[in-house]
Amino acid sequence: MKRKISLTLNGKAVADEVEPRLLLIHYLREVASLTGPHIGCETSTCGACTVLLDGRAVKSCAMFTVQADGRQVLTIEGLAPNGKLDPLQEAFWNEHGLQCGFCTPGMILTARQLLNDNPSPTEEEIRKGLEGNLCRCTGYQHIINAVKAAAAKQGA
Amino acid sequence: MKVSGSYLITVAQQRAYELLQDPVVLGKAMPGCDTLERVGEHEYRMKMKMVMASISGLFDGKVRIADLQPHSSFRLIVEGSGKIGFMKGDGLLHLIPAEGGTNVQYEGNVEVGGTIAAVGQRLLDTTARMMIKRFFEKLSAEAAVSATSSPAAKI
Amino acid sequence: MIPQNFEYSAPATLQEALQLISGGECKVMAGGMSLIPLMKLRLAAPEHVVDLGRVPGLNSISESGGVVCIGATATHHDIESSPVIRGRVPLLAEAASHIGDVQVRNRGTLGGSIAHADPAADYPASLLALEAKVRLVSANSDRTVEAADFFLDPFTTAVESGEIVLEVLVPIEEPREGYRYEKVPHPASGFAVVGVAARIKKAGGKTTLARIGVTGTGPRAFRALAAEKLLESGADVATAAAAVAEGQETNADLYASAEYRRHLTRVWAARALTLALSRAS
Amino acid sequence: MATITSKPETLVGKRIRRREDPRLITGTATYLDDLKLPGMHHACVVRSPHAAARIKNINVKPALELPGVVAVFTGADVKEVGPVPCAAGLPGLRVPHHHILAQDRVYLVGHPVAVVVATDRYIAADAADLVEVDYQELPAVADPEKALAPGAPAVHPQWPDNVAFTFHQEGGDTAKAFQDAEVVVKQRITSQRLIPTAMETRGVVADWKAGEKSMTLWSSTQVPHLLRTLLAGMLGMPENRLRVITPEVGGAFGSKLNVYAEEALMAFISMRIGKPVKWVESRRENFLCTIHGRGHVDYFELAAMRDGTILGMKLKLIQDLGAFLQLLTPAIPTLSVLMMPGLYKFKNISADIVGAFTNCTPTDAYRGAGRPEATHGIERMVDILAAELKMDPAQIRLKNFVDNDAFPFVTATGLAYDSGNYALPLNTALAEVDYASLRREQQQARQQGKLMGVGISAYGEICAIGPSPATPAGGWESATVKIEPSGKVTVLTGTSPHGQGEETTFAQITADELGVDIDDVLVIHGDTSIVQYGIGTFGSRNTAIGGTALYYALQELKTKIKKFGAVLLDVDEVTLVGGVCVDEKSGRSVSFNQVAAAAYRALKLPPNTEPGLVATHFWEPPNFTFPFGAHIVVTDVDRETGQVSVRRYVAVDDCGKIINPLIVAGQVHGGVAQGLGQALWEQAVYADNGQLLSGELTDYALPRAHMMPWIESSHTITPSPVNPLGVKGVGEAGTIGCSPAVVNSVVDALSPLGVRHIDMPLTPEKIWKLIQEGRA
Repeated sequence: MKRKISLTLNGKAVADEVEPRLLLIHYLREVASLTGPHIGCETSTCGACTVLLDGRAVKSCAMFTVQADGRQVLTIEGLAPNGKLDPLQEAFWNEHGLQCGFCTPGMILTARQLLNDNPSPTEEEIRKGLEGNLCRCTGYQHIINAVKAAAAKQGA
Repeated sequence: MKVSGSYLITVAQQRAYELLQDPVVLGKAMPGCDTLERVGEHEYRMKMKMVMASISGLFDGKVRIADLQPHSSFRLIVEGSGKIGFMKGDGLLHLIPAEGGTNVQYEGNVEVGGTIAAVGQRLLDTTARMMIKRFFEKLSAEAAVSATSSPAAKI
Repeated sequence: MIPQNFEYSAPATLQEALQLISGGECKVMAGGMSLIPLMKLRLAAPEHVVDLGRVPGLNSISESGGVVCIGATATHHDIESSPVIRGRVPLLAEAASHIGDVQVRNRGTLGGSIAHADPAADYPASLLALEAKVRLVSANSDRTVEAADFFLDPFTTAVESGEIVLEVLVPIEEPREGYRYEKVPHPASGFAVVGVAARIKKAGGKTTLARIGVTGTGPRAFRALAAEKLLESGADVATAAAAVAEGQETNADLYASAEYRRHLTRVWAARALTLALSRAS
Repeated sequence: MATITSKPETLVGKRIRRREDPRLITGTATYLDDLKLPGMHHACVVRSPHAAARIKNINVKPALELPGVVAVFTGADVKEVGPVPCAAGLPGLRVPHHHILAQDRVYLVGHPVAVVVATDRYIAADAADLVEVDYQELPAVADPEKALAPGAPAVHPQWPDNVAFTFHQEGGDTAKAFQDAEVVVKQRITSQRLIPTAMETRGVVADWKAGEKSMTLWSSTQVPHLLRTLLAGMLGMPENRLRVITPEVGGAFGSKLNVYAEEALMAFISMRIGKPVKWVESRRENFLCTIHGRGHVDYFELAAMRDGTILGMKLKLIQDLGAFLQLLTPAIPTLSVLMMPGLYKFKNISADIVGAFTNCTPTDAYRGAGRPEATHGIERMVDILAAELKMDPAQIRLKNFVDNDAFPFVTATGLAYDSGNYALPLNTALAEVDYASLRREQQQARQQGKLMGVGISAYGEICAIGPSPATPAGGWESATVKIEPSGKVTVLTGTSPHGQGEETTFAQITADELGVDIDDVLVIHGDTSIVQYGIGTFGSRNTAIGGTALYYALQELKTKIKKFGAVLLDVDEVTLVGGVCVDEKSGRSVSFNQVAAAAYRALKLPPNTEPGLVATHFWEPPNFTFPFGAHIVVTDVDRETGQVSVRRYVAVDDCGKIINPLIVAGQVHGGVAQGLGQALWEQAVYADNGQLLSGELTDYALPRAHMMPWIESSHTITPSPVNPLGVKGVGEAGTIGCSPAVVNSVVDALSPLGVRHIDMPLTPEKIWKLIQEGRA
């Protein structure tokens, strides 16, 4: 039986009827037609589907849409409203923090929470903070540079 | 995956041997066994519902007893398959008279396949051992019941 | 990967939740970090999911009468960052910070984790070392179980049909206690290959109390009682550590054989105890 | 007309941030699963849980009865579709018929047995669960050496020995080398099976338009044109009516350099149901049904003199092929054999390959494809020899390197190494780590009972794959450059980049050559209806071959631009500087945009010149390129637990000229991560019954941020003479250089305990056991 849900998605109120089993990632991708959050695994190990739920990083493939009822969801599409890039997006670009780009939206959103919690993390803290996001292309080094650069820019 | 171990059942060797081959007792002792129905000499069809915390699955399987050496040893082959995968246990059981009953020594192989094999690797060994333990605990309990209900079977 | 369909209830009160689950055939969900991946793989296919995530107050963390009460739906993140827990039972905050990853800690809950009872989960070691209690309630019962009596077998706990974990009660650590949770994480899953939680009280240079909880090593988390006694009777760390896994059934998987796991347990117990001892004053 | 004298800044060689990134960092890029077509259906594949079984019966009725299910197909329905192709040919190769759906038998776990098509992906998944397949299990074999042993279960009943092929290669006089040798060292070395694990799994969307008798197929592939040709053959469809589009591809590493059953299946289904259909691989399917890499058991023998001079090498290579031959499966170990000499000048080599069938996922090209296995072997053997002779591992390498004046150097396996200065990166790396003081530190550490290791690998590789005679499907590459009337430039490349950054590097090259603003250049790839035929992206070939094709197309255009410029200025000859045609005598000039407009307006054409500014070039490389480098790794091993920690990682790579240092660094880092993954963590583990036990990301450990060391990466630059850009290729260098350096380092750490070799991955337990044995 479908259930009514309403949530704030990238700053806008949305309401839908969904099957309880509809995963949040599928809601975002199929119902809300977003392309930022990606699906990389089924065991909630890769982090490609990471979105911010009430400001905190969560894996949207390990959540039912009904669990997000009444809450705020931010995807990468909502990070740069009006086209103004978040310092992290800018830094990932400048520092070549991505190659194929598939993990990037999730990586940036996890890094967003990291910088919100800890505005000037050490390299070790960045590595630990990103342990829930797999990247198979970059070896993470340019990602770490990007997070450091974004932290520096935010602090400036 | 190799499994081996031993378990003490509080009945004499002959009785233990009979219990282990009694379909009613086996049906009660097999973890998750719903029905056990005879389809041939020492061969049974089994329906199981495995439930372990959140994990659950229905299995359709077979139980077979072979290489009978009354009352000292036999082979027990248990197979089951369902949507979440399949499993096969093949073990040799030795019944050795011991203080207070019969020591059942087992040695065998457990194979699994399908989703349970691919995602449960970390837990296969632990789970297989738990299932075997539960089997013997139930069997022991059955032995105790049968020992009290049937005077002839007492040691 | 797509779960099978199910009926979903999100009760708004505890009473409503308990009524719902008193019927039996349903699965209680908190954060869903254990359950949802299993449902996606169709290893779990509950017909009815009762989501405790909307029961108000079920995630509260408070302190009274020498005990910290942690509601079942407090997340790992709540626990690692709670001033009450960091101040009063820092061992538990330390354990929580080792669980999964940032995203998992944001969603996963204490109650969900312990009810799932993965033999390699992080909490049980600390809860055993802290001599915590688990409060279980149903529509018509309310009981408290020692952590040591809670974890029974892999994925098997003292929670009975119709019951839920309501809260975990943790006696406050004394400020002078030393504590440490050490863990060997599996490189892929992050679960504890071995996890050792140690808690030490010292007086006059002597160890007056030692509590050691171990996870990952065996089919269920356990307290290393023999090792605790050894320490309390003046044995050195190496001797106590060597006794931690003694007599315990040991797990084996692709990553670590039973023999290596026993060895790791000894090594990491020694490391946890050494640090706990150095923190105790 | 304006006069311009200033020389424009060149972009080649500069850290230019990537032009592909804006769409990727904002989540607006379109990967395969982002595609939505009107009326699109979803397919879910039913797969075998058994590694070997006879299919007794399939009951699709319960699935068909589920509302929303439109069709279920089984092997019987797709018999006419051609087999999944293997493009590699070897003498006597046994190629099993690889149906796109199992017929009466399954050969591996994950073998597709049926496909369910539904209106929605949730319903398709539900229905797949309802398909009942009755199997009779058969014995399976999952290990290549066991498969070759007498009495092993036959993977394919018609070939009971499980041998797909044997292959021998010899150069020089190996028998004499081994006779003359003062010392011979032997070692069995494995390169374990790996799972490529691109973050985006594979996926296909097929859209058949019956009225137009044409098919559009989107696939997450590295080779759109090859896929089109082969798929058209499988489906019996005219190639020009099949359009293959590669959307954004989320990583591949060789695993998408293939033609897979699902690509033909979706095309077939779309034709049958008359609707577009989508299939997206789950991660579990990705582990089972997308190719694996490596899977070698190698028996090496190295012959040398006591002074460390290497004389010759023998190799018996057993390649685990899996159950079927995918596109290049049998060719991969032949690449290993080609690379056997490494960077060394010895000229006597003998190698035997046996390709063994197993009831496992097929192996094929995974980052490095045969070269990491070879490099791992030779670099381990050199260390084993050094240990045997008590020589320094750096010295023994320096002694045996091909001399700088010997290029082009022809190896015993018939390769002609293009250019090199092999001592340079090694000496640079040695200086960087301060090798002498590291060794002193190691001595002190050992005295304190600590296990510290220093490992070196000096690797060479074969890039720019490759000259057509050496590749199964043509090795050239193509480029078209179109200058529009407004002066905007469009580059169509036959390569199919998916993270390597050619939209940027090709724009840099174009902007420099034409003297235009980089923002005026657009690079397009991956659509067979738009882009001229191309080969694709693999084997570190994009820049060296695709970039060279582009370079020559640009030269043709420059000539034409100058002709138009001369006509416009009414002179015989002009120079093209910074996008401006200049008459050197008068100083008068005409801008790029004016030339472009004139070329299309065509009021006045230069003699023998057509209107328009478009040039296409297909470039056939005369040779491979041969990058090289040296990696040095310092490790500490925890004596109590066997845990390895990498303290320093120094990589000095020489990939010829560098177009974009930022991108090259990224390639090295990523390559090292995959090499380190193999060295320390990754391993596809099969049970004896053919079940993949490392079947999900919860068991198969990929490097995560906190597991990686800081990589100190630098470069020496030895241009390649093979192409005018002087580039060699860098996509695989990090992976190839890494694993032997790590293993050499850990073996070095454990050498006081008598350890000589350890097979990968270097798991803590394995090392702990060696420490225990060493103590005993």
